[in-house]
Amino acid sequence: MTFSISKHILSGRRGTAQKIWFTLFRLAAGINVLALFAVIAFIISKGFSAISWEFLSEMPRNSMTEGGILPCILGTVCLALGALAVAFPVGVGTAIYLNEYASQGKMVGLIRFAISNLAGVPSVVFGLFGLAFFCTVLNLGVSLVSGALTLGVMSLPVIIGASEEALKAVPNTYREASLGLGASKWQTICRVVVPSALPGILTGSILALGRAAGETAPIMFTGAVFFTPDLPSSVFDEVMALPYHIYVLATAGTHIGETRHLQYGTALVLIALVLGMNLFAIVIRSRLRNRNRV
Amino acid sequence: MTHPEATEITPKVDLPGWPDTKTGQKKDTLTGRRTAIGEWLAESSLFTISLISILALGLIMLFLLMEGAPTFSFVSIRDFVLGHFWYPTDEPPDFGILPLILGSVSVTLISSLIAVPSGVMTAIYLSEIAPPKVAEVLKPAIELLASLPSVVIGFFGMVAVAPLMQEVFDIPTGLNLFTASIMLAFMSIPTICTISEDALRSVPITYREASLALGATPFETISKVTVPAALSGITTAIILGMSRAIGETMVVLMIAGGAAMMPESIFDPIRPMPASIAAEMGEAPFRGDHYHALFATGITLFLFTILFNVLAMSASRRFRLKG
Amino acid sequence: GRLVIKGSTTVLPITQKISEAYMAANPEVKISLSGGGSGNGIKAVIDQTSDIGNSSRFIKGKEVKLAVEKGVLPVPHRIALDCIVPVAHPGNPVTNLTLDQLKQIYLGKITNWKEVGGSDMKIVVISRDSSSGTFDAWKSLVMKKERVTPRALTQPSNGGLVTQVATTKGAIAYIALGYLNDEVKALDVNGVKGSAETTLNGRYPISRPLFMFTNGWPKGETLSFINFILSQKGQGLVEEAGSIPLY
Amino acid sequence: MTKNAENTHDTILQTRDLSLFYGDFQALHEISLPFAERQVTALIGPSGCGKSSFLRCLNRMNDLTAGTRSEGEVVFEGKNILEKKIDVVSLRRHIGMVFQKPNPFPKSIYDNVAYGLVVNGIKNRSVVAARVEKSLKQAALWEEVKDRLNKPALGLSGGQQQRLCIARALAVEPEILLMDEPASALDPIATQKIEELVLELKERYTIIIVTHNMQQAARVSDTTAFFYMGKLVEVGDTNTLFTNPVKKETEDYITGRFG
Amino acid sequence: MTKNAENTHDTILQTRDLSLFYGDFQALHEISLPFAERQVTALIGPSGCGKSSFLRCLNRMNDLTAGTRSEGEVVFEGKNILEKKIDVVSLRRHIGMVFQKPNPFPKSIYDNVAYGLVVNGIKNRSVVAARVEKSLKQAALWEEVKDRLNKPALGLSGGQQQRLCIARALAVEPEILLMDEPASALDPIATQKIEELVLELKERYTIIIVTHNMQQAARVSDTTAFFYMGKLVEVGDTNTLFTNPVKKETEDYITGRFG
Ligand SMILES: Nc1ncnc2c1ncn2[C@@H]1O[C@H](COP(=O)(O)OP(=O)(O)OP(=O)(O)O)[C@@H](O)[C@H]1O
Ligand SMILES: Nc1ncnc2c1ncn2[C@@H]1O[C@H](COP(=O)(O)OP(=O)(O)OP(=O)(O)O)[C@@H](O)[C@H]1O
Ligand SMILES: [Mg+2]
Ligand SMILES: [Mg+2]
Ligand SMILES: O=P([O-])([O-])[O-]
Repeated sequence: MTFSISKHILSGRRGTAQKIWFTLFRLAAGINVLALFAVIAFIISKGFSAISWEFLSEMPRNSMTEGGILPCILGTVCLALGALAVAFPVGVGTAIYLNEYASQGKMVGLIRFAISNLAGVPSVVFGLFGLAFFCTVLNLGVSLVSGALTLGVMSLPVIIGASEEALKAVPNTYREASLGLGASKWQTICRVVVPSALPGILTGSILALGRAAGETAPIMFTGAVFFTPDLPSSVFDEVMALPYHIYVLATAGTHIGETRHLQYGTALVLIALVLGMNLFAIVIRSRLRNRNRV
Repeated sequence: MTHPEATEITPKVDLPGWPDTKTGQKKDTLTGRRTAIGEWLAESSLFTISLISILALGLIMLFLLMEGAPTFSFVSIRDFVLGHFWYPTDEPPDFGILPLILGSVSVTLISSLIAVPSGVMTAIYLSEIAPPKVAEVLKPAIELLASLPSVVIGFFGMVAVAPLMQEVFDIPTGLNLFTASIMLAFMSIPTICTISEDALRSVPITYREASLALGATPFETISKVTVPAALSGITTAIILGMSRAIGETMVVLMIAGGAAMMPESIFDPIRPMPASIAAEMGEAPFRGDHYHALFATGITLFLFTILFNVLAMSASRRFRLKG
Repeated sequence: GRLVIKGSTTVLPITQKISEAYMAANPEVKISLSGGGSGNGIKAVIDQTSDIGNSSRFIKGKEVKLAVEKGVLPVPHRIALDCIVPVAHPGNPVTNLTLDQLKQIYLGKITNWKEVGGSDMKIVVISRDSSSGTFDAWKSLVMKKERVTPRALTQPSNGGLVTQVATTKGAIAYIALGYLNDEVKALDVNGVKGSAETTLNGRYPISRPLFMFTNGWPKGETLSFINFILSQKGQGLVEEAGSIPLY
Repeated sequence: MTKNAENTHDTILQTRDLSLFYGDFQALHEISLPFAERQVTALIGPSGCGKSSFLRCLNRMNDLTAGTRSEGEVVFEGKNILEKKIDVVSLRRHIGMVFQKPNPFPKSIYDNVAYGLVVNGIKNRSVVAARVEKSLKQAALWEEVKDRLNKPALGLSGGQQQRLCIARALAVEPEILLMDEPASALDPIATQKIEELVLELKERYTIIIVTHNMQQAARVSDTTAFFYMGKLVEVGDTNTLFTNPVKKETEDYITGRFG
Repeated sequence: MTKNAENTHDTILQTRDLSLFYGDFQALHEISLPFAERQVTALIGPSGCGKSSFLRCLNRMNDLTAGTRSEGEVVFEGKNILEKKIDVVSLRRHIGMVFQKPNPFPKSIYDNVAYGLVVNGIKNRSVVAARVEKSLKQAALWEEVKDRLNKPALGLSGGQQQRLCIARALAVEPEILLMDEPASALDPIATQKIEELVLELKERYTIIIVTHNMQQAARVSDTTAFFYMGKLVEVGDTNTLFTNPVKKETEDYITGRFG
């Protein structure tokens, strides 16, 4: 049932108090939404002119003051997909274990504690960890894998959370019906529970993908470089990435003033990529949800 | 759960694949044992997978510690945490991160002053007041706000908000604590708003109905019944929002000004811990003093977020018990 | 072949120009470039994460020690000269500062432009991150080893300084000669204008050489790249990039 | 248990051709039903027939459900309370409600009962305390809770919680009390207590009660209305309706042929 | 409707001193109840008396609820199925279950019915198809759905969904069918269909049905067991129990004095 009190009519002093407060509530919501549109509109209006086929498909030229950002786009896509490849199986597996097999117990408590703390670890600390562990101890160096692994660990709690929520939303009656028919637990999970939860799991994963694509701090010391003349050809290559590119162009470039339009353009591409993934997630969610409806 | 030594029960009805009841011959290949082993395998591999989270957190702590601990061989913990000067590359260097800690704390507090009312009020609007159609549009918008990459917010703050602040407040520079706090607030508002909204929505409708049926106005219902009942969730939301703010890097790196000083006014430039780590890690030679000191700063930052997280967990537990 | 070059933002414009020319002449060579400051360049050589580390300062004793511990022998190559120019907002009437005034400003003792003959306006002191070689040179040549005030805003690059000064009325900063443009106003030091000429004749007080560091004596591609910079053509490109050629 | 013919009592509340829509779905079809003052009216009918929907029209609780629309009139004190200009907040002070599941607030017992008074602006502490005590006594709960008024209400048993909810509703002194299956979630003993309470309360209040338990309807009500598929099929004196139903559907339902 | 005395049929399933605990709370107290083969046994009693809990012991569905613990025995085919070593997966193939709310999977109609066969390893398509058709016919649903077998099951009406769930349960050919208030969420016509189905199915299956509708129990069952507060108060031939209850509680309940 949807609940709404928007139809109320009130008089008197209590009515006035309510009017004032409700106006404040509306204002707060309005400001936040406005902030979103301000950022997007600003970036679009400033960055739109920089966007061209050339910008999207070419390498940077002339000290990165001309040309395109193809390597950054590819680098970001590779980093995000790599992160997903790491986090998806682990995340979904963990969520299934937590939701379907064990909901109590010391070990489970510890796992949950770890996940919720992992979710709170600052992105720059993930960067430090990636540098110390993946780059140094595992000797992967500053590379696509190191960056993707770092982002993957960072995305883990997001995917676990989303998957667990999706699994929780599967009505218990499905499980009971399946088990009541003589299906084993694992069969029930594979054939009934996970398929029903799939829209939620996929949505969560795409959102995590979008988040990984937009992160800067974790890849700063682990995977991203300022400029490389190649497109990434192996997972041990360093890559350029959109978020880091924006950062360096805006703060550490040689010609910050002259390259503003490139900065706006890159920001626009990054926003389009991330928001596009979000929209895609929303579309998938409603598609898959409706698939089994009439 | 199936027991490994499960016995079978012979069915009485004929079905292809089932044991033949007339002849009494067993055709059932689905022995309990095989299923049981498969089930055991599935469960234990999932269990193993779920240990990865513990492993990850453990490794993070281990490596922070391993790389950070050597710091205290050349500077005492006291001097590190309470030292007033951060000159990591001077000869002799000074590794005092108090200004960085104060930078982090002040930017987190001020951004919370903005984000908490704004986020909670937005949550109240979305869950209690907005017509469902409006809420359906606004909710994804707030979620999109959360998905804006921090570097874009930082960039926007740097090129659009900081100059504006400089004009409006007639201050020497727009890169300061205040501007950073505002932009940081927009990073934590979605966290605060969505978790608070969930908490408000999970307050049973029956509470609201009971209150309204007693002649309370919608606002009284919100302030006296709904919000108190959701307090645990809202508190958790606020703490997690602050945790998000203290750990956020790009925004403070790009707009806080980067001065490692004790902030005295909200228009002072600051250098919060994440900004310092991000800015200096690139130059710090591997396993040099500076490198270790930056990891030790990472430990400090990590401890702050763990503290927030534990607070959030205990808040949600405590209030739930009371409720 | 592949070359990885990191470090000084002062050397960055030069390296970019040189690299493009070099890659045009040797299409099979790929050069990857990043900035970050001199500290990053020297660190990259010590950690062996790059072939060449750019630096706008000489290597420090501590760094040499660290390098030797790791079995690295950093070899400096002087590739150009540079002078550091104090800059202010174009609207600022001040045109000249003495070395001592600069020092007092960066110590945080002088805080208003009117104390140095300007209008009544707070001085916004902008400095570089500690990784900067320019910062290092500034510290020894202007600050005489005293510390820059912690109140100073910091920027990670020469480019960052230019943008900040261009948009901040009360700002003062110091940048490499190659970054000078009309968005900012160069200030004379002790009455001398920073330029190639005043640097070469020694009258300008804040100048320094620029280096590329390699691990051991360069070989192969690295060697031919450094040779290219030191060639006539290379030094021409140094001049084009706004820095001061060695000859 | 006295059962008077309906017409000896004044009509306090009356619906006229009341229809209710959830979006496109019509849940109630032109229902005209008068309610006699200080009498108990029971609404019965199979699940989904619209009993709750109808009840919730009477104090405009349906306003809270998005997408509802009503037609017709509900007349109370000479006014059509479905009109927009009606102040629903004060309306609900006159027409109280008790819900199917006990729903005390997560506050103390005292605060629960005092809530309606406090929001209605009664600040004088002793007045509030007196009213709380009176309401709890009316709801036959005082003896059980008087020593633990500051304890959380959620610590009470289900039956006590429901009586607390009744006390809470009584505290604001409504004229009419709407009850939606108030005993269906309770055990037999608690149910009996609630039924006794209803019979006591009708001395002072007009009560409209929804129930799925026909024996309960027979026991507590003076008038019974039978709903089926959103329509009012039959209404009449309780004794007559149960012994001599006019309509086939009514008979089928009360003899348990469906539902 | 034939109603035979219980002892003319073999006992297929039997509980002995069965107790059930949810954590510290004892939901069932030493219940001993035999079930006759190819007969319908109805379990009645007020809300919360333990009917569902009892039913769910019979195919170990309670295993799924954390914190449950049982004592006593449930004997099926000479074995105590509460023992740890019993393979619950194969047990549940023999003792099927239909739930209160229709709960088809979000799959096609065909896939729903075929599900039990597929998870039990029957791969031969034509065998599966034949079983699906047979089960749907047994559940009196075939005519209504034969042209839309590949449509989502969630597109069916509530009553059709419930018959689909019955067909799904029948497909694996259980010997016993447990039904927990299978018609309580349905309208009168759908309810009637389910009742007719139950009477037909008892030709081949043993049926244990929980219901809160006493008339329903009277209509469909041969034996009725009355539960109250976790205890089995009385069990007997349905006709006898409804006309001549031995215990006071039973009489109070069936005459509607509470519940
Ligand atoms: N919020 C809603 N939106 C759409 N339809 C609704 C809503 N609430 C109720 N209905 C429908 O209106 C009809 C009447 O519902 P109502 O709850 O009034 O029945 P009821 O007689 O109280 O049933 P019960 O005995 O189960 O409480 C039902 O068909 C129901 O599905
Ligand atoms: N998961 C559970 N945990 C704790 N107690 C439970 C649980 N499930 C049921 N109970 C309790 O066990 C008792 C019996 O519940 P059960 O659901 O078996 O009753 P029922 O007769 O089926 O009632 P209804 O007619 O409402 O379905 C109740 O007191 C109930 O509160
Ligand atoms: Mg109802
Ligand atoms: Mg039940
Ligand atoms: O970037 P720097 O040349 O100042 O090190």
